[in-house]
Amino acid sequence: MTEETKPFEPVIIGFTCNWCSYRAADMAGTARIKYAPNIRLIRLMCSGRLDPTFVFKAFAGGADAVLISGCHPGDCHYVEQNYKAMRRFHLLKRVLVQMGIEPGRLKLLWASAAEGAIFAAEINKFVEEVRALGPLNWAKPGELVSTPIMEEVTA
Amino acid sequence: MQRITIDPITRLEGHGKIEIFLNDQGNVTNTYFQIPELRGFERFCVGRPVEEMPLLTNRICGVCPEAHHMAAAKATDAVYHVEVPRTGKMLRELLYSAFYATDHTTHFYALGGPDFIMGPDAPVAERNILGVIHKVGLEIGGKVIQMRKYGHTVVEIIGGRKVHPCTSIPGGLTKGINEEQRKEIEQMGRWAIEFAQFSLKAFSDIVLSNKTYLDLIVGDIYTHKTYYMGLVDGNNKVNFYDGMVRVVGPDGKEYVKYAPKDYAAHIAEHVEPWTYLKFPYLKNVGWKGFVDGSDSGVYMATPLSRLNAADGMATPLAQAEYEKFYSTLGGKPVHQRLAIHWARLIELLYAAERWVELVTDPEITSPNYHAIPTAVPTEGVGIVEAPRGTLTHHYWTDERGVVTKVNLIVGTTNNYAPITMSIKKAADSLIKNGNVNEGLLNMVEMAFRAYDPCFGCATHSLPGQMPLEVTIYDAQGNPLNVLKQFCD
Amino acid sequence: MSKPKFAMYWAASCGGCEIAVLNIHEKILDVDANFDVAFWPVAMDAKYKDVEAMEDGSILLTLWNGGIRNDENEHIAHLLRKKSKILVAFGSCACEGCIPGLANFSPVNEIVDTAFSTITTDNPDNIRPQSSFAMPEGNITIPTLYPVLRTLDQVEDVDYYMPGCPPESHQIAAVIDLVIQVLQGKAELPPKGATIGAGNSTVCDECPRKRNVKTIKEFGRIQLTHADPELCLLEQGIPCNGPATRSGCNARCATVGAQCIGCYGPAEGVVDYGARLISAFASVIDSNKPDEIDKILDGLVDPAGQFYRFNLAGSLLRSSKSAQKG
Amino acid sequence: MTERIGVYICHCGTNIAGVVDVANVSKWAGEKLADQGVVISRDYKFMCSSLGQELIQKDIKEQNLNRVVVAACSPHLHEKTFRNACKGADLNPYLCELVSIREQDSWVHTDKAAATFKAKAIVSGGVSRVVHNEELTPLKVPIHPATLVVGGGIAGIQAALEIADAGFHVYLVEREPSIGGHMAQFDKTFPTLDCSACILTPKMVDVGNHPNITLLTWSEVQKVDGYVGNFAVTIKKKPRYIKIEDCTGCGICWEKCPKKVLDTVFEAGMGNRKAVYVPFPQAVPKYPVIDDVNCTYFLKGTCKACEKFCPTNAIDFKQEAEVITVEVGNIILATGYDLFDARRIPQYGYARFANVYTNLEFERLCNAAGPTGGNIVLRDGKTVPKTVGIVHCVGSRDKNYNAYCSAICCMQGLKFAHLVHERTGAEVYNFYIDIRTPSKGYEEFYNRLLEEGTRFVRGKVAEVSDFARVPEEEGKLVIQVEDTLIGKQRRIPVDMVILSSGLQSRHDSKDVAKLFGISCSADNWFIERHPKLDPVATMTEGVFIAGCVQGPKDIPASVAQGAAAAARVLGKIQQKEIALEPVRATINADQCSGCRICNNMCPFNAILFHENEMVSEVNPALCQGCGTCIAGCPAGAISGTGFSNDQILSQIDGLLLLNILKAAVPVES
Repeated sequence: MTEETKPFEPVIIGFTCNWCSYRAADMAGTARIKYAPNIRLIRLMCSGRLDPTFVFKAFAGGADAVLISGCHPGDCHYVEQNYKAMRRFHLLKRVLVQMGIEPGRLKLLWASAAEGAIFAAEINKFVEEVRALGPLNWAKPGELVSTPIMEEVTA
Repeated sequence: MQRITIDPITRLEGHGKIEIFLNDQGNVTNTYFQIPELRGFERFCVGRPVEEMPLLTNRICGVCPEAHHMAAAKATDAVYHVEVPRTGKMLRELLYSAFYATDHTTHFYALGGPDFIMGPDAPVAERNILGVIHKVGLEIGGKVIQMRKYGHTVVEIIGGRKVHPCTSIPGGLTKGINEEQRKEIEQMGRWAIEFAQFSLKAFSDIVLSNKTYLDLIVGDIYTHKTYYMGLVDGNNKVNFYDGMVRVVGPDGKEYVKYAPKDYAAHIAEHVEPWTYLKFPYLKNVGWKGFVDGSDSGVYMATPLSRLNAADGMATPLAQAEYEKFYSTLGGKPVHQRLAIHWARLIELLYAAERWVELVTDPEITSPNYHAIPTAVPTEGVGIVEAPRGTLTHHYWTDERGVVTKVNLIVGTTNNYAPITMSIKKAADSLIKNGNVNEGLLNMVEMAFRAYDPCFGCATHSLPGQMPLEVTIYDAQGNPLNVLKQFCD
Repeated sequence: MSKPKFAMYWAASCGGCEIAVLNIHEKILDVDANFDVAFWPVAMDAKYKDVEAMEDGSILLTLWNGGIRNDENEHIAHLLRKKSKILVAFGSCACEGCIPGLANFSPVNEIVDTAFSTITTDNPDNIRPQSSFAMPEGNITIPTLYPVLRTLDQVEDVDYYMPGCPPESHQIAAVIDLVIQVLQGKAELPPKGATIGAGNSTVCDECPRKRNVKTIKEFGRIQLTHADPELCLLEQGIPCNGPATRSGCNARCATVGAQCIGCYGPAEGVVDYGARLISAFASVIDSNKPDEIDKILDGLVDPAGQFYRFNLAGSLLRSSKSAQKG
Repeated sequence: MTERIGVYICHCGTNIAGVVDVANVSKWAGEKLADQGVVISRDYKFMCSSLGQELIQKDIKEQNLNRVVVAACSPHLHEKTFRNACKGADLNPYLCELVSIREQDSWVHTDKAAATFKAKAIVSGGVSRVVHNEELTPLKVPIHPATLVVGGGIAGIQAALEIADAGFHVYLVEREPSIGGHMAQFDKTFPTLDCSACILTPKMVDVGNHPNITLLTWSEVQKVDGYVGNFAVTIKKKPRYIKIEDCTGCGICWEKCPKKVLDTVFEAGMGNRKAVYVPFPQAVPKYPVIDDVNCTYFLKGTCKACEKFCPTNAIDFKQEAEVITVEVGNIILATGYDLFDARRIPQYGYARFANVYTNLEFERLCNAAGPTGGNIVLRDGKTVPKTVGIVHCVGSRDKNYNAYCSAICCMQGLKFAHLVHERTGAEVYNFYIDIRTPSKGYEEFYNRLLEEGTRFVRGKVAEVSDFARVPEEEGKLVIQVEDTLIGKQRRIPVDMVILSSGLQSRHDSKDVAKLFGISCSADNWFIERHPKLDPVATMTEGVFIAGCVQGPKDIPASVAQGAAAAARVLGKIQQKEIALEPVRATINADQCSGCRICNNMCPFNAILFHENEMVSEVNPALCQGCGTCIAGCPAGAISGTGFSNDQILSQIDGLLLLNILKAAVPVES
């Protein structure tokens, strides 16, 4: 295992909405705007579909951070559902802190279908912020043992 | 050196064990009674809204959740500096009295009583509720079940649930009772009084009239001249729900009387590295180890302690029994542990009388059962008498009423030292030059039962009530005998 | 022929589950009539060795209550699994950790430290209990606490779950009836892994309170509110866990004016109980302005405690990972 | 396991293969994901090419695959392509998952190792997800041929006529006693200056007589149930107190009615009407309305003059409101605008100085059918103004009121200037910020005005006062303004001031939007589906908008939108049925506790609550599939097709399968 010698590369799971932020990612692509490879996106129809379970699942599965992203307030394809995502985000953050997960590991990003460049820039910024936080440390405060997924892969 | 492991709960039951060490002559040098677990309420209650404490601390013990519910509720009242309206107080105490009657009944008939009714020498198999039924008559069984049912019904009506009541909140309760419910509760209460009198009669017929049993009670094995603690009302009468904490010395004279909020000035808890449970003692007397006498801070908190610590009972019938109790046993204080059983029955009667007294108060059905707190929450202590001893809850909160610190001194804990002493004494007197007297088992068992220790409570950390199983191994590790007890 | 064997055991629990079983009163006789009680510490005398001696699978039904707090609890869980055909996680502790599971918020050493440094603790040498301690007379030992409290199914394979703190007596009676009917061939056992003795909706389903479309402008505290006895508590801003909590208790607490605290755990198929409440509460907050939303959320003084009161040991983030599947 | 999954990695020429080691990814997926059901994993130059698609179809048949994952470009580009390919091989299209390793990987990353590693994660995510995909079929719903048009202004009239002429039924709802809207109040229309009434009235009459139009004036929509193709609309017909079947509209009743009432609606407060009235002579329908708030009989219980004199006994004081329900397939909202209330800008003196007028007041003032018969005079009713000031952008282009441009004020101001000049010869000042004359013939009209000698002062008027500093200001209204062209403060005394009050959304537009399940912009104009490409549709299927309800516009634009909306509706009607994406939420009634948390979570009114069963239900045709209620249901009783919890949670697992090697380098395999 040479992991120890490698620099820490955060793994980030990003949830995007079908209409704005996912298209922003597409836009970044078609415009060939480069950004850090640490993020892996999941497409939802709307940021309102974001169930906190998904965020917990990502952290529990070994993600170092989670990005939630949707249409700008007022531009939601489904009228106002991104506001619900926003409300959940605010409560979610508070719970994560109580669970011993730094608030900096959860980010909410509004991106319109046209904002590929902004999307890319924000991801780069986020990756650096998470890199600075270091790996999600399960030792505090729960002292929970390490994730089983490791065996799955090495096996 | 020989070692006897009295493993009250084998690895299987796993809730505590006793180690007895003998010297080369085969006489007892030391005994250890260990409590093996910690759940950590003091830690994880921090950060919770204080109004949840009566619900969270319920889960310390499923045998007497009512006690924790009440102590917690009173602590939260204090935290909010709110005065519970009269009706609110009465409803809580009514629930509590019914619970007391139930709990004492269970203990006397299922656990403690058999020792006397059947006699200590009766085979273990017969020393149980069934044995009692056979001896006293079938209807007694029905009565006991009836009593338990009634008690649970009252708890359910006022507390909302049979186990883990949920209605007490800072400032009172979430609901009151209506006339219909009041009638039902009154009728059950009147029945409870008769039942209590019946029980006392049975006790005096079968036990007091029997010289052997009486000698057993007053015998020296079970005597410790310790301090005694109990909650008393304005007239220094026994009270379970409210009042001042009064401590009398081995001489029976008042040693100190303090308001719940001052408990920390008087109580400290000694720590031993070989158990998870702490040993409370009187701070200003000091910890002198597992010894009795007026120089040792060890005190007891049981029905007997409450009677010793008070000047009498607040209800007429119970008061009469109280006087009979002391005249029979030769005045205050009574140091003999087995007298706890009798004291328990006197409390049963008081609880039933108080039950009726409260439920017949014209204000009991008033809608004025809750006062909305207006002061900024800070810190508060709540003390009630749990059946197994004085129960103290102490919370600190921030200005939002979120708990920042918790201290709990739970019923049975008070008696951890005395129990340990009783074990040692029983061992001392019955293990001579390496010969383990068979009687040891019964004696230890009876000592335990007298205290009715509930280790679910005891450590607010231990799982469940403890099935006290004592196994004595000889030097080769072969089990000699087995005995057990549990508290509900 | 001999009757099938029944067992009940407590681990890290308060004993309330045992009381709940005793509270089925005369029904307990049915148990006696249809089962041999092979092992039930609270009710009768049987020993570890007796159970070890039984052949595997010889106990038909074991009701297990209590979480797994130390090595001893786990040891017995494995033993009883081996000996039992049907192992039921009985009560909130066994199913999801219950209140003791809140300990999973903090490292175990913090828990011990707190207990041994309270204001009344006289502990000048800052002593901590040792799982093995050398006394002049010899070594004496006590079990070792685990870093986290685990649910039964995090250490052993569980056949059925029976939620509740404690399970309601009428539900216990119903389950006993079911098992007896199965024995008499009059009924089928539910599929493995099923939750028994509970509904598959949530508490609101049984709650008598009136309810409307929900919007929350402010969260309140039950002791500080003049709560309308007829109206849904959550609509009055009082954080009630009823909407996310499995039905089966007849909405006891809400019926007597107290908010549901969630002892029956998550509804059928829910992955993370707390997540359901986070999402539901947040969704009905009546504001689209970040700072106003935060102001409203300030009224919820202990979100994690509120949402995971009984379920922390079963949550995605605070359950024991080594036991967590996928 | 029963899954037989095929994985297809696209090179996209060098677009993907240039950065991602596609062969490696394909090999890895075939080996490492076999335990998840991957039975074949290929890479190919262009998966989207017909050859590529045939490759997939061949495998589906020969390997009898029951799931397909394609790793290529964005689903927004080729999801349909590959789904159809699967369909072609008799595999339900929704069992195919397209994951993007181009837009989200090869095109945005340079480090080949990292990109290849990420591609594996993405593929792995797709595989874990597709296992939980379900067979789906699009929902088809029939379209009811009738249409509801709300608002009887020019936009609504136009829309109604277009559809009715095409042979389909229209219900036209108008809350005033007559259709016509604002246009009916105008005198002339810019830039052609033809008489507003002359071009509008014929259309109104057509509407009144059209066999395919049910005209419901003095009526309001109360409730809208249903969804595209099948709306049930509840309409309240307010009592007219006139038996229209008997009324001939002869006019005797309003002649005889003793009660004069100030007409603040049609006459904009410039004139009176009777308690029983038609708003204006050419009103459609011709039947009057008894205004029960002012009618003496309703106030005192006596009078009944109208009843006495009515030759056909058409008066009925007992008449009550009637509620009817109509079924329609589509809805067009053309509810127009409100005028900005000039009182909000006190320094302009409206309602303080008699001779400060709003644009609408002035329209009536110079209208031949208006209170002065078209004579432009001061409030005293005789004095003809010698100088008139027209203030533009009142309440528009002003962050204190409405930031937007009201679009019509410039041309309207020019029109007024022309009319004043023409009829009184008075000297006219236009105070403007910018003159905007974008449409056909507008600039020419502006030039014409310049030639007519109208004065233009470029500057925002600071104040209108009656405080005279110099003798010639005595008895005049003084307009204080900075002339930004000469950079000077100026005080211009005038006899009359006309305020070009801007347009703003109807005071109740938010409620109307909620009623019809559509959304409003920050200024409460209704939001169109797309500002350029879909200007008259809304996010709600089957609900269209036309005219000023969508934003300020002039008559030609409103008419155009009315016609456009009609065209869209006709298109739908001709389709007879409409297919909806099967991404939908459904509530498990057993598990639903009726807590009602989801009830206000749906902006499309797709969630209804059954009071007696105490459960909520999702209407699949109304549901747009956003999934917000699924995420919000505390009981986990709501599930969603297409984006189910299982699909997403598994995809998370899949994406993190490799998380052990957090360093973004490839796994050697």
